[in-house]
Amino acid sequence: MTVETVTAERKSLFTPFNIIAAVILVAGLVVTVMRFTGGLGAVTNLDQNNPWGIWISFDLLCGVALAAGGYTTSAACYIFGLKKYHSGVRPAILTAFLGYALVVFALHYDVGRPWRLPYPIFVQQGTTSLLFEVGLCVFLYLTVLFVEFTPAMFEWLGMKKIRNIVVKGTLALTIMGVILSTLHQSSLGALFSIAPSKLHPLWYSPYLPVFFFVSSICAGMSMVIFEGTLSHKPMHRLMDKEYLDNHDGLILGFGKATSLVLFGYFAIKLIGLAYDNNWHYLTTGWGAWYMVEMLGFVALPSFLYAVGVRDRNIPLIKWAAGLTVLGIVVNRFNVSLVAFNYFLPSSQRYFPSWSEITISLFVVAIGVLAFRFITTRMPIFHEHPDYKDAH
Amino acid sequence: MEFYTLQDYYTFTKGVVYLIMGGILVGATLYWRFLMGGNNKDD
Amino acid sequence: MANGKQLLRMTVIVLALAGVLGFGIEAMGMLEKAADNGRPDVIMVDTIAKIKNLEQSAAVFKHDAHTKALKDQGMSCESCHTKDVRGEMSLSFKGRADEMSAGQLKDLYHDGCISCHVESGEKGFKTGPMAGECRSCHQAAPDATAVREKAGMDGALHFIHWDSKVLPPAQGKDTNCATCHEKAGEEDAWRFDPKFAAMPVNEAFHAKCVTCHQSLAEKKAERTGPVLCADCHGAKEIATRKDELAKTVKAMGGLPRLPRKQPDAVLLAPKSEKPVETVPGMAGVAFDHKRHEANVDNCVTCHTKGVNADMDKSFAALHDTASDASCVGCHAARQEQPECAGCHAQRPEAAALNEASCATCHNVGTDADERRLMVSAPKEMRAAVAAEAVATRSGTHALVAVDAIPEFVTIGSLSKDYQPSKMPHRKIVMKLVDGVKDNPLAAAFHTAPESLCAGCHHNSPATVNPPKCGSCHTKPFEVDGRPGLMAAYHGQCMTCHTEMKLEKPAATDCAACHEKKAN
Amino acid sequence: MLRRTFLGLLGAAGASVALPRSAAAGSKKFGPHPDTMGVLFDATRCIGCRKCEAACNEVNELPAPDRKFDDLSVLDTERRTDEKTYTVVNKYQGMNGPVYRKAQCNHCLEPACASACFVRAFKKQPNGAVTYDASVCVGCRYCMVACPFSIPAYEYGEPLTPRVMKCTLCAPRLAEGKLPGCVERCPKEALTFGPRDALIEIARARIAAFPGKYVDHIYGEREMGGTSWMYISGEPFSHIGLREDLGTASAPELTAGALAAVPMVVGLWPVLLGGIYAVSRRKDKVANEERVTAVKDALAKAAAEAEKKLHEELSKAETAGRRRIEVEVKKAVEEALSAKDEDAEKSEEEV
Repeated sequence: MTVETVTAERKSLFTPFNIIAAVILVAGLVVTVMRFTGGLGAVTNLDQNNPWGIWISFDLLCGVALAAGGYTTSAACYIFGLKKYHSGVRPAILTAFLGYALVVFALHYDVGRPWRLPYPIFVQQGTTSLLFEVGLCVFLYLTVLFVEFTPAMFEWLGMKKIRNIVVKGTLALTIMGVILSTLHQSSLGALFSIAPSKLHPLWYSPYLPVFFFVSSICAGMSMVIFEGTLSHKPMHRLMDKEYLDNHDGLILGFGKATSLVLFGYFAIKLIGLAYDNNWHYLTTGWGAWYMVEMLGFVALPSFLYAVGVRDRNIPLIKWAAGLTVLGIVVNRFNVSLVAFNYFLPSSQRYFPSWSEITISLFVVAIGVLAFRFITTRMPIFHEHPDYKDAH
Repeated sequence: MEFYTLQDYYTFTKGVVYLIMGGILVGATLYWRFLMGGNNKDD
Repeated sequence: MANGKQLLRMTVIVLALAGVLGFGIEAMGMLEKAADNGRPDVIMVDTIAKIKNLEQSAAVFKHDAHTKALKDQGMSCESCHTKDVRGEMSLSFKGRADEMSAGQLKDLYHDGCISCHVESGEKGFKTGPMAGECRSCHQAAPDATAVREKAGMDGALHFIHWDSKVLPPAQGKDTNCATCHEKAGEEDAWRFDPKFAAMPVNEAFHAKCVTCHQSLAEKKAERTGPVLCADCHGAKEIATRKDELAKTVKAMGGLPRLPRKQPDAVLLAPKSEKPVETVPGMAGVAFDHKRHEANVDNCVTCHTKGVNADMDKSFAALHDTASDASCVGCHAARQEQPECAGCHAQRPEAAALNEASCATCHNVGTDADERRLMVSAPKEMRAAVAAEAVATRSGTHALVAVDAIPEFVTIGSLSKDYQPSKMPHRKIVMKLVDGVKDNPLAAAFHTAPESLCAGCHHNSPATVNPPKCGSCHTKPFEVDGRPGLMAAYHGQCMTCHTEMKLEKPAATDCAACHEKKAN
Repeated sequence: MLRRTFLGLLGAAGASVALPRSAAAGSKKFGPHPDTMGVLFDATRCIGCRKCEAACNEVNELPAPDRKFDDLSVLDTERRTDEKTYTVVNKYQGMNGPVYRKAQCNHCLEPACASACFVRAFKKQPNGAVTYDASVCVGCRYCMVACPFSIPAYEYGEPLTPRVMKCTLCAPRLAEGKLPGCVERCPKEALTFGPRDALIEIARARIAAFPGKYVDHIYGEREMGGTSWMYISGEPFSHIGLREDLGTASAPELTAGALAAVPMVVGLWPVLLGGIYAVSRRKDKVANEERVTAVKDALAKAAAEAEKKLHEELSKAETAGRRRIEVEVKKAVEEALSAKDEDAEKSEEEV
């Protein structure tokens, strides 16, 4: 199968996809050079009031949230014993691994001295910082994800023994993954709990960590559905019968679960609103935007999921997944950019520069390319013939 | 040990707690194996 | 259930709407604020609100607009307000009675307003809303809001009333007080007259003033007062009136005293019918009533409860620094005017109430026996004693001889980056003198000729040879609250300049006082 | 089930976030170090001469400004601290003319930057200064996000060695027994340097001496848990660019709840998830066993039924066979009896 794929690639080297990817990569490399010669000031619109831009909002916050599919899927399969989702685990783990790897990669652009990224863990530990917690968890979780991903690699490389050793640790790895994810997903929200005066009260809440964690579950599962849909077309030939047979079942099951979790998310957001008595803000412009987020990107997809599951309407579920993913992006942007520094005059607010967007696209493009590289070579969407029924 | 800021106090206590957390993860794995590894066919 | 495509379309629509709402709402917020033009004549008609919840928002009624329209259309106040048997105009809307149901009130206003609008419309005039145009009157967000200043009967306004020939003296009297104050000698009968007892004060005033002004206008009297809301309650109108009256008063050479037989001087000291054995602890105060009359807006500035009510003569009431109605409070307020504030604002020890200042007022009856006798002395004697004490006050400020004031003082003890400052000392003192020399209050309180010196040379006995500043202001940046020498000089000069509203030199214009050293 | 359990537990963790606000950490209190120094800024004294800015620039050897320090037109636009300026004076329109306010690091008693820093680059020193150590700084700029006063600035122009820049309270000068540069240069002693406790006393005394001149509040006495740099003013503080909505909870208190939930997750999640795993496996096993038994039962039942049926069939067949035989026998017997009746009767009895 591998051989076939490679020849197919060679035939169509100048596909629109490849051309766009190439353009983004070249532009990204140019900006990279600018970043590391001219400093952050040369390529970003960041300033003294707005120290975090889209590299944090999109690449870090959204990246981590959307990579939550890894722990949700593996937990569902290995801990809750929902074996029918087994075929969805590997793509989800791979997406998560690439997602986190790219988060770390993107951080090299954003932090001032990227080679010091290990400092918080190995040199001087700022244990009171939520960022320390995030950093430690991301570091550990990236390792866990890598180990979880290795069986596919070892199967591809034909290293049976080591593959079997790793597979034995699946349960421990999965539990580890859930713990670490719980911690850093919620801590990303808690990052902002230190700045109640800077974040608009509608988005600031002592429950921020809970909001981030619960919404990451929605994001992860929706991303599994959404990403499955995206990869379905170009990767169809790589998918084996088991994957395809189970795919609709997975979508229905995940759709149902996501609908329920979104409902819960909506409920706790409502509680947060009541807890801080922020009702009066709802009539302001900020309130309108908050309602758009809550109704358009939480309540609506929850309902669409429910309808889709009841009617076994797979396309509707896929749309709902897309909407949820967009909603999580909107939420992370709201917390970290839109409602952050809300009191500043518009002239002092941040808007990303082209080069910042370029780097974000660059990172995404690398992710897509790596995903394609790996899925076309390793047993991700299909089971390795040697390990049939191995679960 | 005397602390003059909450910050220093937390740095110390959190440091200890982080070490304990590492211990818990290792300990939980070992204990799980001990618990599940018995001869109880009843499971 | 519904199929996917329909739901998708709905989603798109909802999202689009939400988006438009989100971004448009701020513009909408601004729209709400736009119509905030305060008018003194806006009356929100919400009479029914006292009986039950309103179905509609209160009706916005612009009284002056109606008064003018009626005048233009040759109609009178009687279109809306009836006159009673005495010929006095009722202030409530024609036909209104106390015991009316909500429905009756609604009909009364609707019929009254709309029929009139229709009639004047038929006559070809620009008219108001008709039946069916509910929102034109019942506005949830009123296009105009009520902003009313207090009408304020000040001394000058009072004067043009009691001095007016249009209002003749009452029979057998010299004054026309009775025109308004129905019981002569009880001038604030306003509030105590049973006729007005049940009325809120503002209605009582309207019933008195507006009906009188209106009747005078109808009688085509030589002169009358305003009937439009804005003329008494509009900020602009009040300012214009005050300006004009001030000119008149100035032309007359000051406001004449009110012909009310009030005393010229009063002895503020304990009083008793019977002779007392114990000696009161504090010397009495000779109060120059006449002078104070000229310095306040009207009698109730001090007689807050009305001129016939007993005044609160407690220590606390008369020495309350925070109250404009107390002696000390009012004097303290005078210290805020620029001529005084230069010294007083930065010296807490020069604040109105300090131990040294007691004797400035409390100086009648320094002899204990005299004080004891005064307690039971007849009113006339007390007034005479007070008048005598008042008469001894010079009213002009005692000053140090100009020659004794050093002309220049060179401050150079700490010059480092700058040349020594050659301070025009005499010029500065003379500026202070200018501010106080005609001020009887200052004259009374600045007891010694050197008092003015203490404005700067504080914390030492007032003398023409004060100690050097550096003898107290030694080390800079000490935490005992006493500034170092440089900060003391800068603080003294700059604060005084700011408080006296002297714009030059600017506090940051260093070279204006001391040139920068060239190097 | 999984999610709801998560929600429940995390909800409990979240609720604890709101609890530890008043007391610092449980019953423990951490006052400022007795040697904590500070500066009191008196807005009624400041004249906006920018001498403090000049002094700061000099003693910290910062780059020369774009416009000279004696150019006071700079004050017309509001500025903030940046990587070349540790302190700025801003002009505000007060009720009676302009009012000036100096901005710089407030040297919080519980610094948000220190609380936020994941390499402990910031440290509240016993003498009150919040110092920064560039040798460990990664450049994540979380300190800038965390600072409620928006003070730390970043060298965005430095490609490889950017630092976070902020006022140091002139910690090196304090060590030499000197005053902070800005304080020393203030011509009006609008700045007073001293032990923080003493500064609060001074501020109280000034407010008491001139009740009409000052707003009765010392900004920084309690804001964000208290700061070393404090302000008194004749204008409401929000009019001179100081936010009055910061609250009194210090940064470590704000994050304490979220941080406290971390070890709980580590402690309980393995138990919870392991439990769920065990339960779901046991369920599977039970279900499996039940299935096996059911199949066995079904098989047994089927077998039994088949046997029964067979048996019935057999017996039926037997009866039928027997009957047929009987019939045959009868026939034969009848045939025989027709010949010999008595013999036939005997033979029947024998059967």
